[in-house]
Amino acid sequence: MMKLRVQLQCQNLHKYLKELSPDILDRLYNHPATCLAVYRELPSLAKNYVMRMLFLDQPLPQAAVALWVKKDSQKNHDECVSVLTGLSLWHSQQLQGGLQGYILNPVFKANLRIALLGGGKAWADEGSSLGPDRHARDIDSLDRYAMERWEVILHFMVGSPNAAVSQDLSQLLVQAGLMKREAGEAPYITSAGFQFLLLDTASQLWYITLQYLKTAQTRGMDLVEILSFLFQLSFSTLGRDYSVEGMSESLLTFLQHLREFGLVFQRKRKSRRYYPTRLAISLAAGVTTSSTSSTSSLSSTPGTGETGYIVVETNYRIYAYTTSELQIALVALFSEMLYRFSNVVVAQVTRESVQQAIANGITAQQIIHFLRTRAHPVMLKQTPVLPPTITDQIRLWELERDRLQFSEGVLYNQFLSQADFEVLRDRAQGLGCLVWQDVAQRVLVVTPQGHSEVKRFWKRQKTHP
Amino acid sequence: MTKLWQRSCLSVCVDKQSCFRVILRLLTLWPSDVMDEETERAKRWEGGYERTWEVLREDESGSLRASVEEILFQSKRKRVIKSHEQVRLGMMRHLYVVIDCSRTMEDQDLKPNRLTSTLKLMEAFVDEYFDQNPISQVGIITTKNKRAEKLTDLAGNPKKHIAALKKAVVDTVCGGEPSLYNALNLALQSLKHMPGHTSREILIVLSSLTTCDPANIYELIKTLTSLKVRVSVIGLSAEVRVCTVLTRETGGLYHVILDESHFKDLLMMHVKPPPASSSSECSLIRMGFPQHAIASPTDQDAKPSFSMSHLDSSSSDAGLSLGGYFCPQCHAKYTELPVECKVCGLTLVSAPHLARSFHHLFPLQAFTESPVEELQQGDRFCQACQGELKDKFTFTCPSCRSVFCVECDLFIHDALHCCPCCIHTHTAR
Amino acid sequence: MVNVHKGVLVECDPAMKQFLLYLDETMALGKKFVLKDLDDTHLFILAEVVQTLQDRVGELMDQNSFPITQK
Amino acid sequence: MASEEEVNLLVIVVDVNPIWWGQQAHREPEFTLSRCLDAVVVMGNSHMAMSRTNKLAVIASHCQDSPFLYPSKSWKAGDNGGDDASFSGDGKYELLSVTNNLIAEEIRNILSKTEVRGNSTDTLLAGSLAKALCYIHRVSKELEVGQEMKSRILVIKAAEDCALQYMNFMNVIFAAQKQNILIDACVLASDSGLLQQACDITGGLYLRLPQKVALAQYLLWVFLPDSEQRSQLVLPPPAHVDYRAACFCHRNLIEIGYVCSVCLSIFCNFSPICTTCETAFKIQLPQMVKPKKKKLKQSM
Repeated sequence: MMKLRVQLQCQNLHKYLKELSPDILDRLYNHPATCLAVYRELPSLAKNYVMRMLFLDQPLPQAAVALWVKKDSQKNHDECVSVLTGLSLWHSQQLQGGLQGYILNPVFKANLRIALLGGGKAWADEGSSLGPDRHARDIDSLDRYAMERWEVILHFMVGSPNAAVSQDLSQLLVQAGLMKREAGEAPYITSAGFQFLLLDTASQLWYITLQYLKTAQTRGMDLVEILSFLFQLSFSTLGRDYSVEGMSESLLTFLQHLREFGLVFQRKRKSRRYYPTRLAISLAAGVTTSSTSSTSSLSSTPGTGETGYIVVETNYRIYAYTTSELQIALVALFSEMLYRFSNVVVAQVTRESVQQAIANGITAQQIIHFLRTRAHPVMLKQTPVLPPTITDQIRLWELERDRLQFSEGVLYNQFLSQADFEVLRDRAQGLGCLVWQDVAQRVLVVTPQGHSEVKRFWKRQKTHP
Repeated sequence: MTKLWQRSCLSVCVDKQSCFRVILRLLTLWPSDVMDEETERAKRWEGGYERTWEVLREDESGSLRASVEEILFQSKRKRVIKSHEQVRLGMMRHLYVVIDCSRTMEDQDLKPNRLTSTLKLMEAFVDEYFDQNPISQVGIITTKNKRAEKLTDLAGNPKKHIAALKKAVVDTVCGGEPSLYNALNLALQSLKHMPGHTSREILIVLSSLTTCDPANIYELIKTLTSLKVRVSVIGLSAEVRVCTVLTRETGGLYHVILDESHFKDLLMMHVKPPPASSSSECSLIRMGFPQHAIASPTDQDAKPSFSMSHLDSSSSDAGLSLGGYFCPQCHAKYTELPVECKVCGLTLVSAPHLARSFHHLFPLQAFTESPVEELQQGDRFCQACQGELKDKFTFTCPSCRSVFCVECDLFIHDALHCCPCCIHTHTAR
Repeated sequence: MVNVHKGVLVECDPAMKQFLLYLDETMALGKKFVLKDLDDTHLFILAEVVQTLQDRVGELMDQNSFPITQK
Repeated sequence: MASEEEVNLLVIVVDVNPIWWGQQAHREPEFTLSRCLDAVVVMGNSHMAMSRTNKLAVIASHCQDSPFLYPSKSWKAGDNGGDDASFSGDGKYELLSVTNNLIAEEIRNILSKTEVRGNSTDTLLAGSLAKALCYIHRVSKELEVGQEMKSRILVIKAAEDCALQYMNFMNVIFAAQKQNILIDACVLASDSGLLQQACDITGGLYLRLPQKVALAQYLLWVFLPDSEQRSQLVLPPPAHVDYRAACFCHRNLIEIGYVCSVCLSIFCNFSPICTTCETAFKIQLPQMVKPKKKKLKQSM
């Protein structure tokens, strides 16, 4: 009965990396691609710090570093220092005069230098070693392929009959909490899954990737190896082919998974070459947007070649210029369909339809975000992109359901003395189970979980005053 | 009191017997007297929209695309090519802007209303004016309740004007009728003392269809003409006879706005310096080019000092500062240029200020248009932006024969004012 | 002597509280369900009525809303 | 598919004047044109590495021409380069290695093909800047809806100013100022009055290198941060800018001069006829023997 709202949380890369142990980080920094990816995610000021120190071999006094910024930007400086230290990109080191200094992590420094200026060994075998590809793919067909693959996954989630995915993938979706499987039945979508559908592609991709990484070790994969490969992929050139030469067995399995996600194109399972798609290349971009994904991100599907298709009018009508069944299904999650034409559907946002969506666990914010990120270019020209009446109304409809907030509890009243009340209240507070209190009336409410403990305490209190 | 032409006609019409006669006069006078056939067509606002569909042509496949692209291209191209070739310009301008603040300015046909819209556009105008005419001056006059008042005196510093305009947006209450006579007279009082080598101009933004004047305005127009004051009018409502005469006699321009963007275009038209009248005097003006002295904060001997321009201003900031521009003649200090030295009267400017107006004096010649097919397939790149030439036409600089795309052609003439390829020869000016 | 009740704490705006009190007084749910009126924004009620109560509030909101769109 | 991140375009203009660099090779053999270009490449790479939306263009400022080193006409970003030779096969980020090879190739072309006429040691920077502005203008027109772009130009200047270019240079500066484009200048040799003004007017940074060999480090240290980060960092103080005018007759810098009211030419002496526009001036006090000493009637 108590509605528990599952809010889909999208972590950004830094939060994820910070949770890794320092020696995994050090191993990660062994690959230039990872260094570049990590570097790109730094706050802009920190990027400059790294650049300033990249070609220095001596540590810099900390006091000198602190003088790099103006006084009024001290806060940004502190943030940079904590980020750089947190990711162990630099270390403190004692200088000769006894001063504390900073020096960049030598592994990171060396590999970032390689990424910038060359040297070291090549990231991946390029396809040219295999000779020209007779079935070479151009960018357009790669884009189409990537979108098709990705839509199959989304279709699978909404239960389209002809969408099938591999066992691994459906398991991943269940583990990610986006789908649920009851014994013997096909998995079905959860409330988190609905929220997932409304995210933009980049965020969806990043979310899935993070979930994948979490389960990677249980699959017996080396986290460092696949992370490095992922970053390497995201820095590769669209439309080029790369060779699978020299890839380990687990990496090849990973490649097959990526193939299913639509991140790489491989003509046949055993094909010796693969093409990264725009999804893979925009993965790193997705990292940035996902940090702000729920609110401000404007980007629909960065780099997927997809433009927005939704027009929202102030009369609550939605015009979706799309032929994709999936997109129509997504719009239908929170609106009533009115008309369907060959290239456009007309839908209406109503109180009932929005409340239905909210009952499914989708938040008003997510609906608005969905409309905003898929807004038609014509809509993008106006500010604000969506008519404020619509966004406000959708929020109001959500608030309507929140007029009452219930919390189970146990009420204690009719205390004989103020002292008795206070003793019990303090005890409940100490146990962290106090929900509500009124000192004047000597009433308090505790949670059901805390009730037995409080009751025991009170009995003891009465017998041994 | 001079009533407007239209108004007076109407009042005559009340007299039933003469009504017919007046209408006859209207019919005979209006088209021939006020405007010729051509301008009338342009003035009818529907004119621009007449039979617009005739421009559209379907191609063989029945698509409108080619036709629409052509129109888009033409609209890109639509540029004022009437750059006056080596006409002497009035580079030192003295301009009074008269803003109508009568009751009619409360009309809401411009958003949020005429007054606010006008004042906002005027801020942009002042900015642009000083950008293009760095050593010129502007003053602002408002007129309402049959009176005219100076909002700001003639001065060369945009900040003061813009501050006054910003304040006016909040403070001004529109009311009564404007007075053309009083406003012109007030402007004339200061303009007539301006030296002969400068231009004397008045720009009126008139919203009301009536004016309330204390004396015969036609006498004043004669005086204005004799003093070579050029009066231009931008009407917010409709064409008014007295303004037609006023602008015709003084050699100014008269336009009535269609909408806000047209209003802006019309205002910006007055940013460019007008051609100087042939009879205007020329002279060499003595000017100072002060150096900017920066006193480093570490310098112990540096003492803050007052800027002369702050002495009379009642503004709250004390005007104490370390560095500044020092008049080369009397060493008075100023924080901003251009300024007229309060002590010795020398005009102080910086060299870039003068350079800003050079492009008016040496306008870049128009590029010649030619079809893209004349170029070899492999050479279709714009020399300036390296972009591929995709449009139907290319533009060639007549002196260096370099080829440019439409966008660059526009950019070069509107902003850059010099050919990016001609500069590569040492003979460039 | 200290009294102990099991139930549900409701937090709501004052207007909604008045509505709940009204439902309580008129026995709209077939019985009294408010155990204690705590303050302007809090009530303590019987646990079993929560679902019905939510439906009643939903009905009220339905009555108060009118279709803003025409089809 | 508008991106919320704004595009950051950096145009680097490198002075490759062969005469100056030829002399430089004799003066300081440890700092040659190739060293300078290396530094430019490091700077460009660092800029592009910072963010996916960062863009780069490099223009060589030569004696008679300002060719683009990157992007070249034939190569479009995102396009499959096609020539596999451009891959260096080491651990460098692919995009960067493509860029760098392209720059190297173009500069080789330019230096081998261009013949030097005359022996002017001054470089025609105004032309390079004008091209840079046109390029920026084009890129800004090609942006998608909702995308914004910040752009700046970094000039790495070796040879002397060309006084003849004053007017064009000024036009370019004002165009840049109007488009909110910063002009930064890193000067290798003697101070450049024109660039000082350019930086001051557009709000860019001007720096004359104390040590040429450390060019790369200076570039990364001072010029890499964009305007937003610059507001937070402590950077070299603004240079002292000489705003005195040069008279048209002798090219002397003057503090008090005479300006023609018609064409705004500046003269250091009073003359009865303007040499630029051939206007005869009305002399207020013709009986004066030395009109120069007498103050002209001032406009009040």
